[in-house]
Amino acid sequence: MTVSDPKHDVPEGAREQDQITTDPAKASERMRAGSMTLTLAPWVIATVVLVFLPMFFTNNSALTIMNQMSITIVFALAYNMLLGQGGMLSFGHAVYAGVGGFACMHIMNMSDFFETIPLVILPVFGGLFGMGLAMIVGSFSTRSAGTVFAMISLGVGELIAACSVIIVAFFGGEEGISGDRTYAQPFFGVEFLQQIEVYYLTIAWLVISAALMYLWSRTPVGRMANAVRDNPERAQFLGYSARWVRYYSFIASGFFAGVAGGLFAINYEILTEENLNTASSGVILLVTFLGGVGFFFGPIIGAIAFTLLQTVLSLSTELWAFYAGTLFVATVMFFPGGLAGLIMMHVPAFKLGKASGLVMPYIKTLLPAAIGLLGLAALVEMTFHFRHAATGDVEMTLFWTTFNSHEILPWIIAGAVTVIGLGIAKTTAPALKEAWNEANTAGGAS
Amino acid sequence: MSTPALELTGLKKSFGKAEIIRGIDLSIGKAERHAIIGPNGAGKSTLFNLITARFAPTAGTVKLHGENLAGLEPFQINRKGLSRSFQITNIFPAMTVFENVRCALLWAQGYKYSFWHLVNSKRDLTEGAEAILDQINLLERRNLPAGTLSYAEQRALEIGITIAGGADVIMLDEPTAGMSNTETDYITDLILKVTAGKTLIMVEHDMSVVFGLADRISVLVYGEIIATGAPADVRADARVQEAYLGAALEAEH
Amino acid sequence: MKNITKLGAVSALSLVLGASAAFAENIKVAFIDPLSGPFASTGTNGLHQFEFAADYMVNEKGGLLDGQMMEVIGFDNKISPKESLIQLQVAIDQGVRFIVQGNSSGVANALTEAVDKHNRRNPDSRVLFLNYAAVDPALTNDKCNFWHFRFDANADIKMDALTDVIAENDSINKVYIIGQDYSFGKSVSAAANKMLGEKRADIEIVGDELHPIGKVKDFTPYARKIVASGADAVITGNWGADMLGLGKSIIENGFTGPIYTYYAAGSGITAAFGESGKGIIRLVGEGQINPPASQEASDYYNAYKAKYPDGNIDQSRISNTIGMLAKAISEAGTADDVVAIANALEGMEYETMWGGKVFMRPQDHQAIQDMHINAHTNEGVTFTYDNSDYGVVTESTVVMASMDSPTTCEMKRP
Amino acid sequence: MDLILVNLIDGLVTGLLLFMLSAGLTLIFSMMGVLNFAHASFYMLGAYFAYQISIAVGFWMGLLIAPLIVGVLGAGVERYGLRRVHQYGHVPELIFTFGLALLIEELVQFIWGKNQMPYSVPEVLNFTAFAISGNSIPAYKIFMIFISIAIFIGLLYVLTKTRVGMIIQAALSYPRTVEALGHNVPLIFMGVFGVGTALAGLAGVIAGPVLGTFPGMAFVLGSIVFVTIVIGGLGSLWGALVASLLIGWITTFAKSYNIEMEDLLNAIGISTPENLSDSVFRDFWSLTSPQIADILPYILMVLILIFRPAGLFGKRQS
Repeated sequence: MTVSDPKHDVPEGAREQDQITTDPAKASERMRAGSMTLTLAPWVIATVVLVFLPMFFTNNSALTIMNQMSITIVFALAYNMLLGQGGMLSFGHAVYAGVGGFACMHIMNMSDFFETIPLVILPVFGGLFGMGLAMIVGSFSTRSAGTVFAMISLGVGELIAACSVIIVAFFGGEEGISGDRTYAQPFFGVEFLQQIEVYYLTIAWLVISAALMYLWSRTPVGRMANAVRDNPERAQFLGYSARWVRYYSFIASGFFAGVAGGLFAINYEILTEENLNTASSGVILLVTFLGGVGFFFGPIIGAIAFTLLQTVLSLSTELWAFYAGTLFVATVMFFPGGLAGLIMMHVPAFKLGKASGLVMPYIKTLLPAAIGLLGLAALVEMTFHFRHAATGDVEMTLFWTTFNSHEILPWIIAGAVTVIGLGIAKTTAPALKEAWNEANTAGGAS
Repeated sequence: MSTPALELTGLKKSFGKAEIIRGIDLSIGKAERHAIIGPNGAGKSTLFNLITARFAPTAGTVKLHGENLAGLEPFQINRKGLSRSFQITNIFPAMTVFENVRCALLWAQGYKYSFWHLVNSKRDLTEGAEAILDQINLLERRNLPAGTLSYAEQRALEIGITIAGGADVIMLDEPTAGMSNTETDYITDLILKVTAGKTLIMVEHDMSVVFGLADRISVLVYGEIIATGAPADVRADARVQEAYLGAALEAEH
Repeated sequence: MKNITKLGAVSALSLVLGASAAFAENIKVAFIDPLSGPFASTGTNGLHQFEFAADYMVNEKGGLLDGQMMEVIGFDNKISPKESLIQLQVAIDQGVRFIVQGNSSGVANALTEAVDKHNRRNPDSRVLFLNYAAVDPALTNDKCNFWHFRFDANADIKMDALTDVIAENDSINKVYIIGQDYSFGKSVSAAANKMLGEKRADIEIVGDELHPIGKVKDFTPYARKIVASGADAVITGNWGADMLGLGKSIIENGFTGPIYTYYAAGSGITAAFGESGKGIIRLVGEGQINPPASQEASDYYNAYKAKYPDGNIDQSRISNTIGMLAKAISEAGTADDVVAIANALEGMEYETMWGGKVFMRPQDHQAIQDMHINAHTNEGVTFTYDNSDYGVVTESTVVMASMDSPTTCEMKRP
Repeated sequence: MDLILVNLIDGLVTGLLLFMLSAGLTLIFSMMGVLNFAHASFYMLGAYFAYQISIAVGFWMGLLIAPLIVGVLGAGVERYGLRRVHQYGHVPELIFTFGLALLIEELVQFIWGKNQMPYSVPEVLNFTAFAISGNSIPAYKIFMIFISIAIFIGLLYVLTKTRVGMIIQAALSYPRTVEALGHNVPLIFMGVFGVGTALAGLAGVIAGPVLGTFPGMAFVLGSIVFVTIVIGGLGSLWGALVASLLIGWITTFAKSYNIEMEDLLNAIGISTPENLSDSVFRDFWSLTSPQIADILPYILMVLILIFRPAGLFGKRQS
């Protein structure tokens, strides 16, 4: 029996949701009345924040990292058009961004043409080339979703990545293709010599692309992408060809991936094999899933978190990839909604006005847990140092403290911190759970 | 005689060696309410799936308004004005009730694969969807995820989705299966209301629904139609009696 | 919601960046090479050698100028050009003026262009790029610039030395050339073809091919072809797992002639070849390890082994890099004006403890030095590699190799 | 002619090794619907464990114990990881194994470092079995062939002749029915996962000494195992065998013979453009078969997916 009464079958979370919106008419009114302000506000705030961020982070490396974040965000959002909105799992999406980027580099090197266009429109060309490739590949890969699509994407990804070292004329072999963005026509006198100028170009494209991708999800074909993801058969009987809906999503995703590639070309002025290879494709899958595929802003959070891990954490520890991998596996296992899902879990509590009741229990549980985890990380770092550091090299620095990893005391301290931290977290966890249930139940004390 | 809405000639379907549909000829006129009944395993759902190109027939043709449907994909058939529901509830459970209906309106209202329209700002879509929701009495559930509706509500929603596109041939596969009596009455009224003036083909087990709704009835047994006619005639048919009685006896053993 | 996250993230970011910019006194050298991922062992080894060289040769002798210490900071580029450029930017923001890098010519190409552009666009924070191991000849030819100095011999120079030795060996009549399918592998092949043709036109090149880099699981089919071709010697520029896989496979499948290589030592490769490579594996490189060239070199090596018992000094050019940089800073009298330091480096002659001297050719910033052909063996080895019984012993030496080799470099000076 | 024979043997070794990996993977897929991205990581773990054991008690004990440990680990991953993720659907499952593959690589580096391990062929097998016109065939390769064939026969026997095999076969096609018959399907899943990973571990044990034991060894092999089972048809043991051998021979022969694109194109009547070095297609014209040998399986897979999505021997489509 496949059909049972859903009322008795709903998972815990869904039922809670059910309870808080028992008055649908009211909810819909709320939504309709506030729809314009509700949808516009985050965009305006995000734009303002992005515009003023460089006032706080003046150095070039912070700008470089923020540029990298923006590029990853555009790429991850494009990827989520497939994975999250279209239900297509791709293992080779880097090639669309890469090909778009390579095309931009070639345009940069066509000095006669490049001199006549302002740099700001270069990403459009990246997008068009990414889209062109997606049109070719999509014509046979989007016929079915699921494993067949995933495997074709893997195969095509490997093929094009392998071509990057073979087809030297286009991909430049192992050293890639490089160029100079400053040869473009100055844009209102700006030549994009400085990192800050590139930053504003990048965020402009970030906001435009993100907005366009958001609006795409509100168009008929964008809505049907969701429908086809959830139930391709039903969509077929509504007059839509599941294949064509997938194909259009794929092309659009290829376009924005290409835009991300174009932004990459502008920022780094070089494209290499790494822009195409399967590792890059894997990273974007990781980023998107970490952020959460179920929400539009999920990939944004994922891209920010991952870029920070990759560039900042790797400055402090060699084991950054180990931590990133652990975080990723833990996310898949415990929070399949990703970081965005974690955040959105709190929306019901906010709507009920009970979120404040969660603050103290959170502090009581999460703070010791975080300290315990840091202690655990310290143990990991010390083990690593003990095993792999040079034999004479017994000193290590951790959390701004330098100590001898071959003495027993630091081990005791780290061990104790771990045990105590996690211990406290464990004892306070039931209280948090209770508070959570309370905060998500309508009525009652409030 | 005008062209029938749906015409089946010599339709056959085999899975491997098992012949499930063994040659069906059936003609259903415009605005007719036609019910297909028969014991379990007679091939009713298979017949539905053949008509809507979910399966390809082994032999025979299906004509919609005189047009041969051979080689067409389900979505193409749908665009020609044939819409169906499923035996197992087949909606978009993660979307809201409103979204479910709106998706069903998109193609019919000519939005096709467009990406230059925003669905939220289209008054015709919103109003159209709300009108349908009103018809199926789900306006109050408008913003709930469809998966959280009760079973009867989900079936009503599915009927709403099926009729939303404005198709003039509606096929319903056991719309009242698994429902209580009150729910069945509710759905029956609903079907009567929303299919007024349209051709309706339905598979149904509940005889009271069948006899209450259908203009004509076909009885399908082991892949063949053994009788077609007005409810009273079919009820009186000896072979039908035998088939049903036999099946009932078998089921008891 | 997302804005709050972003704010928090970026403030965390500035905290980290700010924290590491605390020490201003030291002369900072940024080591940008892989410290994680598949090539991490090479990178980590290099970093240790740089740190040790800076301590041993500069800091323990009282530092430079008025007692400034030299500090080597490791930046993990994950062997990615993109990450390298990010780390370059971070390093420059931390006040670094000297960049050292060596693994992957692709990264070196990206870095040298980025450094050139940066110095053009930001005259206030110019940096020098000291390349200690990326040997793509283009870097000191078509792609040369004033800010780039190469302390390793480039692929052509090494091939020049190798082919000198091959030319003198009358028992070699057939040569097989095999390499990785990318710029370096191709330049090795081109140089070998050209130079063998010039020096021993009678040598037949029985095979010349490229295989995908880092992707070959099993080299057996290649080994079969080499054995079947009847080659007397093999030349390969392979490195890392590709070197080990190819070498082991060739030997296993019955090849007994010499295999001339660039990078078949250290990083576990020497230990893995062990007995099977004896009498077969030859390497070309600068810096004589065995027998030790000088007492100073022995002391240096012993001190290094005392600190890093598992380490090898397989890149003696690293100490040359630090030594020459220190000398240039002293001569220029400044650690900030990189133009003055670059001018001091140009044309510098440096007596190296590893024997002979190093001359930084001003036309193209290519170091000219003695090239040694070494054999993989366990006889007469003072300093072994990988804590095995094996190491490399110098068999022959080409003094100041390719001193007069042409260059296409058109150096633009600021 | 001699070289053809030598290549046949080499290709057989490669193919059979691939089969040991793909057999487990295809069994796991057909039962649980999971494409296990971490499968090659268990292969790597097998090699590392065997190396560690071989230091202490020698190669043969490693051959025996390492696959067992890997199998137990695999079963543990199924029990405590995959089963948990299973409730979220197939995509998260796939992504979980993807993350697991990353994590295992990091763990291996954490424990053993980043260098290649000196894990080598045991002395007893370190000799040349025979030589064909100067090309020696190491005895170890013959040993590898024997082990793989023994495994194949064993698998075939277990699956077709034993009760457990019958249940597994039934569970492949009708998991619900099997469950209804009172068999503990989760336990069967765990068992199959354990056995599949143990097979991968065994492949690692015997491949480690010849292909190298290093942290990248899983990545190098990872996706090609997928390609194999997709070509062979998901869920088909015979398909896995045929596809493995096919890939083994195709790649071996493509590497051994320099077939040039120019000759090929000329042969079908397309003449070389006059100024080839200026042409944008110059790289295409100068392609040689060894250059593309390792991507041939991917080309094959894409073609098969386009024209026969169920694979060579597959019955159902994903």
